[in-house]
Amino acid sequence: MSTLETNERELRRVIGDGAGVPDEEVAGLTDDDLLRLYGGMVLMRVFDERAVVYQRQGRIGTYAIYWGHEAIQVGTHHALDPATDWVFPSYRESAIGLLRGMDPATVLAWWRGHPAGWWCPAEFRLGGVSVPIASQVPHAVGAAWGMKARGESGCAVAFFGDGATSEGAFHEGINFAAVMDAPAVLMCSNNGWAISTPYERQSRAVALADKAAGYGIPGVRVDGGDVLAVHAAVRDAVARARAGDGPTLVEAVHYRIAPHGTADDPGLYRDETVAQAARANECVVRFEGYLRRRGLLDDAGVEQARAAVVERIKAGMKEVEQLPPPDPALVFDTTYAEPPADLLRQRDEALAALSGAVA
Amino acid sequence: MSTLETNERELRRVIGDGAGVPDEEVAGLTDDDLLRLYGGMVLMRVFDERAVVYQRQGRIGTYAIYWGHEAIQVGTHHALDPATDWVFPSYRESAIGLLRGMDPATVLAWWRGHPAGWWCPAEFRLGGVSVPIASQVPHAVGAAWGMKARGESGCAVAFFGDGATSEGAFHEGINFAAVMDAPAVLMCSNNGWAISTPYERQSRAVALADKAAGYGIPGVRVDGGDVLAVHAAVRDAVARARAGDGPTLVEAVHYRIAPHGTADDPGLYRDETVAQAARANECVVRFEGYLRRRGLLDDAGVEQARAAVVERIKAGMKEVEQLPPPDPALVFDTTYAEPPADLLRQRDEALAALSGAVA
Amino acid sequence: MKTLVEAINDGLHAELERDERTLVMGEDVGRSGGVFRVTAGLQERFGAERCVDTPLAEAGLLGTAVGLCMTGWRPIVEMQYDAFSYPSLDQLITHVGRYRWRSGGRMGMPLTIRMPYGGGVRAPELHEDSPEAYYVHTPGIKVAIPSTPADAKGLLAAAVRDPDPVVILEPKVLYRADREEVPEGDHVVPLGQARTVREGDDATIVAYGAMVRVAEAAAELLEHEGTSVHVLDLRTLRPLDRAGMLGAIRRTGRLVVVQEAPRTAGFAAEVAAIAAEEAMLDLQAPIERVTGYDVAFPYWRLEDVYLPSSERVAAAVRRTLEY
Amino acid sequence: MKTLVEAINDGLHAELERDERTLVMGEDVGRSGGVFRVTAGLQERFGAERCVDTPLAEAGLLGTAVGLCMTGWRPIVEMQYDAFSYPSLDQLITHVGRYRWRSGGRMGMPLTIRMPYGGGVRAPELHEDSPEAYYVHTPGIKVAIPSTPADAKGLLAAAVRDPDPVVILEPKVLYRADREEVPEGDHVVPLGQARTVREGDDATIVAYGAMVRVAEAAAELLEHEGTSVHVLDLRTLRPLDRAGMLGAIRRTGRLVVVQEAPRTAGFAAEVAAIAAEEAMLDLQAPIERVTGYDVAFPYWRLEDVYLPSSERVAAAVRRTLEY
Ligand SMILES: Cc1ncc(C[n+]2csc(CCOP(=O)(O)OP(=O)(O)O)c2C)c(N)n1
Ligand SMILES: Cc1ncc(C[n+]2csc(CCOP(=O)(O)OP(=O)(O)O)c2C)c(N)n1
Ligand SMILES: [Mg+2]
Ligand SMILES: [Mg+2]
Repeated sequence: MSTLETNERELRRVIGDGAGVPDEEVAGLTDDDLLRLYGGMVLMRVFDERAVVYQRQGRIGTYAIYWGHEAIQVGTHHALDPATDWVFPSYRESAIGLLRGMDPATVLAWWRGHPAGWWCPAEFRLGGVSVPIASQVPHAVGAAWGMKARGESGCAVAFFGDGATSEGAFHEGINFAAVMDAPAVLMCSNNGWAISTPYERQSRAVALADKAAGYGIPGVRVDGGDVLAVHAAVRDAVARARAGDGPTLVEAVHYRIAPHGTADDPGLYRDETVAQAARANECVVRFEGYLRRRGLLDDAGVEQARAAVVERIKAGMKEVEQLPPPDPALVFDTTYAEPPADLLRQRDEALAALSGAVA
Repeated sequence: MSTLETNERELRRVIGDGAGVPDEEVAGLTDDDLLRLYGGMVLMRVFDERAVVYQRQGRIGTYAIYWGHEAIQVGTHHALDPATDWVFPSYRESAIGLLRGMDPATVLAWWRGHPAGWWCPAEFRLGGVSVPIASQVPHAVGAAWGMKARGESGCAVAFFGDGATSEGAFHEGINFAAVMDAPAVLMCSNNGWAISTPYERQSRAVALADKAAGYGIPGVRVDGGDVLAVHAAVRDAVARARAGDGPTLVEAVHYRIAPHGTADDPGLYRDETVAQAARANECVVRFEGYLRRRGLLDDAGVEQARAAVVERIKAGMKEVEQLPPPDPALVFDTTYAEPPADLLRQRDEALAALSGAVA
Repeated sequence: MKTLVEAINDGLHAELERDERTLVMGEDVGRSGGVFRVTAGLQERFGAERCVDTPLAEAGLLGTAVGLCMTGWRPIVEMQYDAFSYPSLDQLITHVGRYRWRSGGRMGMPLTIRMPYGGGVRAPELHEDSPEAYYVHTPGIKVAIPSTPADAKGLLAAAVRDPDPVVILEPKVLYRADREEVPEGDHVVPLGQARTVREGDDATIVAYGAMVRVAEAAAELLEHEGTSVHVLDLRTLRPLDRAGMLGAIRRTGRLVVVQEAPRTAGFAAEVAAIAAEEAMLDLQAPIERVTGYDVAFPYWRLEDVYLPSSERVAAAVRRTLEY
Repeated sequence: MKTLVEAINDGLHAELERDERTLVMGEDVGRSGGVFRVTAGLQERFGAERCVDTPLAEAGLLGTAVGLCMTGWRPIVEMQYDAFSYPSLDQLITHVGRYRWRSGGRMGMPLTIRMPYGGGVRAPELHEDSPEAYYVHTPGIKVAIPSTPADAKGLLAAAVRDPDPVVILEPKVLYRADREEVPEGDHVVPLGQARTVREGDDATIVAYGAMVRVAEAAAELLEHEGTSVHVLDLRTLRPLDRAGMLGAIRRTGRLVVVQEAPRTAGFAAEVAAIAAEEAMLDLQAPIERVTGYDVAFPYWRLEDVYLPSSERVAAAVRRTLEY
């Protein structure tokens, strides 16, 4: 049975533990590539750290922490060509646009509930932050199908979690991908939890990758805390997609070391010692160890990497705070290309009522 | 990979071809059991034949033909205990109630659009005819879960087609079954077509049974034209369910030898010679061959079996035609236990408007 | 002379011809040409890439259409029947109607969702629903409901060319009801323009879809009684021709609104509310709604009890006159 | 003294205590006690079989609840948020609302669906929707919307004990807004009885849910201007307290209806339509609707532009008075 096989199959892994488990290499990745990956990891990490601080300070609203999910996002990003490939994030990947050059202020504005947090998906080939679980999966599949149907070389990646695999939207989307032979990568971040719901209440499958056979597509499992393993797996999946061989389901297995979000208290539903243990071995630390062992990084390098980004993010937060209150007209002018007459009446009614003043 | 395995795995089969392929036996089935199974096959077959005639005669409306699907329904039925087990049919199994003692008039009334076609699921432990594809799958799972939670021994079977496996409702239902460890049997009638949509446009999976591993449950494939193979497979699945081992996905593989329904013209979308070939070997003929080879059936027996039921069904049709026009009040009195005041007003309004007369 | 089905089929050919970014997708729309033959001939003419038979999954259909829009396509999605569009409501409400807003007005969803709509066809349950209220209440969505072959072609053209998502509900009881002149070639009926079906001075009936025929029949009944009834076909519920509608209401001061869907919070309530907000002084009698009832659509032997009839509509008009 | 959340939690304990056929099911309702802690303590008290953490699938949740009803259970289903109930609309419309009808009135669906509802909480998108129109337009469904802790407990009891499916929309902005006396033990508020919030003679405001507080605030503003406003809380949209509502409208002859949901074909339209049908002669001014607008619910920095405010409601009342 495939379940057993999958179960016995080791998670794909590249980074060793500095002791018994040896470091391996990803063919074709230069030292510069490795440092670029590291730069991405630090950028994402620092943003997440700052965002949590800003939430505590009341400068943004509730926030979905992605501490420990950086390897999945950065490893995937570096396997894509931003000039041709689409990314469809869930709220967990709200800041992945930073890797494509999006201004931190945009992401912070989103979490601050400010229209400056709007972006056009076409600009960065980046779907909007998808809040309804799994609903972005069919979007990625449609985008992949659409590019293929026009003879373009691009592919599309959907990010979603273990909980998302229970939703019909995941199932319908991945099945469309298989049947349409769409150049899509279905990236499942299996962090073991859906808010308070543990994996066992979500699925009885030995591995989520076992679902792939049911759609007639390849399914692979990687260590989600190993940026190089994620990168290699996605690179292969992207190559298959571009070669016209269709979609791949990638299950990145790790553990949610943080609360679900800033409003969540894991103490209510799980034994936090497990998370504490996992934190000691979280993905940025692991990758730093790898780079240090290769002589590509030292304490100074770590400091520099952080310093290089922390100011940008602080500046972004200030930028957002200095924005004037948003124009109330935006409420009415963004839902349709041309607001229907009735909506224009509502607009006038509202703007009159407000006489300009909005908290 | 499981796909290959599944692919190589022969469909479970019991009935031979009277030539090279030998007949086998299902342990525990007596000659009486075999004849009871045959009686069920004939009952279902004759009803279907008559229903098609009645549709042509305009005595019922459009009708979903199940010619060739009798083995799946009868084989499954005989593996269940009507006193404890629930069945959730799709429109394709609209007449499966006959096997549980439902009056043919009830089923004919349903297709005639007459309220006499209403039944209470509790009466025969039989869900209503489910029209929205796959929507009955979670119902069966909930019923199975509900019985288990109360410590009852019953299980529940959901019938659905190959097309239904593309729907989110199938996925969410089967996953609930697995996670809740529900005593459910998911019976997929894979007849190769969803109206005009062939299997290849529905799924890329080598076998639909391959989906089971993705839910961490057993998946089995049987020859859907072999009533004994279906019976044996479902009997095993039911035993697992009763033993507390959870749900099973059964894929019954056959070919839709009839049009989708009386309004469908397969000539528009498929090569009918394939269907013609399959008809020569349809499930009732195959089972008759098996029984004849065992000396349990002869021409007279076939005639008797048909004669035993055909009059019942004809009587049912007459019964329905003799029903008085349905009471308009039924439109208002069946939606709520106690119609809200507004609905009672609508009722009075309507009955006044009609002054009793309805076409 | 074309039936409503032929007119839509003609319109689909025209739109696929006109804009290569369009594609038709749905269950059984390709090889077989659709269960009502609305898409017949498209796959032969434009290929399987532009008339796509999809898996059986409505949320998947609409969800992938969102991605197709992002990559430059203008999908025309068929839902096989009214009630089978419900699994796609989540994608409709959370994404199709919201993506332009979510992108600050920049990423439109130029897709069209069309489906056979409504009752009167003697079909099994869930083949005769009227879901327009779910659609028109949803921000970001436009809703068109043709009542004639020519309008069916013209509204389809407007919908397919519209930069925003449009749901077209096609009264299936009218699919082959009769033939009428349909303009050849390019024919666009702009969204948001009601159609005066007949002029009258004593009372106004506002209707849409199959109910327009019922309203006309009622008007004819009443004509024999010497009552002159004004009949307005809204044609689109959003954008709504509010001025045209209020004009028709003020003209007679008596309003009967007809809707096949269940009554509570249906579109007839919106029409009545607008009249009560803006034409109150012009109204000389209470507003009357003639609608389907707040029940599941009946088994078809009883559907005539449920469906608004010309008699029910005529009686409502008489009540407004005798008031 | 309890908050609305505590009152519902109390009510859930009482109902699970009272009837062993009840069970609570939903995402995160068990171990963690729910994202709003509404189900806190239930799993400890009644076990994991009667307070069930389910997989993340709303259609699966409601679909399995249908099967649970058939085997004698009375499920209380939590949808984690208003907008996350949309994937379950298909099961709601095609089965939950139709099964009693489909069984000739014999197989009821005695289930309760409860969810946090509405805006004003400064949350990310799709956490502040007001979907009541989708629910109340659906035949077979009842809809209750409490505006106070006591009503929240009482309506929950009525819903859980009702033989038919009831959707309870819990205004999340009021979850912890303030504490009030909530009757201990058995407390039932029958469905279909509106509540007079304050008596007045000059104009009537009809509201429900969080809008009741807005209506009260408006009434207080107007009181300082010497205007006496009657405020009615509908409490349930179906069954509707039509007589109570018409009485409140006739009492003053001036009607303002407040609804947070988008305007078009919302429940305020139904209220206005009923008034226009039955209280026309009593109305001394055009009806006013104060509602959310026909747009996606805004990012929260702008939500106050969208949400009906006491000022907007007061202005509408003034318009009806100055008419
Ligand atoms: C359709 C829908 N239902 C419920 C929710 C509420 N919710 C937000 S996050 C979450 C858990 C998601 O878990 P998972 O898919 O594993 O992703 P993770 O948060 O672990 O990254 C839930 C239930 C939602 N956003 N959408
Ligand atoms: C949700 C939904 N979508 C579409 C339909 C229309 N429809 C009726 S039967 C059918 C094909 C079903 O195929 P399959 O599941 O293979 O079952 P079969 O008819 O072959 O037994 C379709 C698309 C429906 N009934 N429900
Ligand atoms: Mg997770
Ligand atoms: Mg099939």
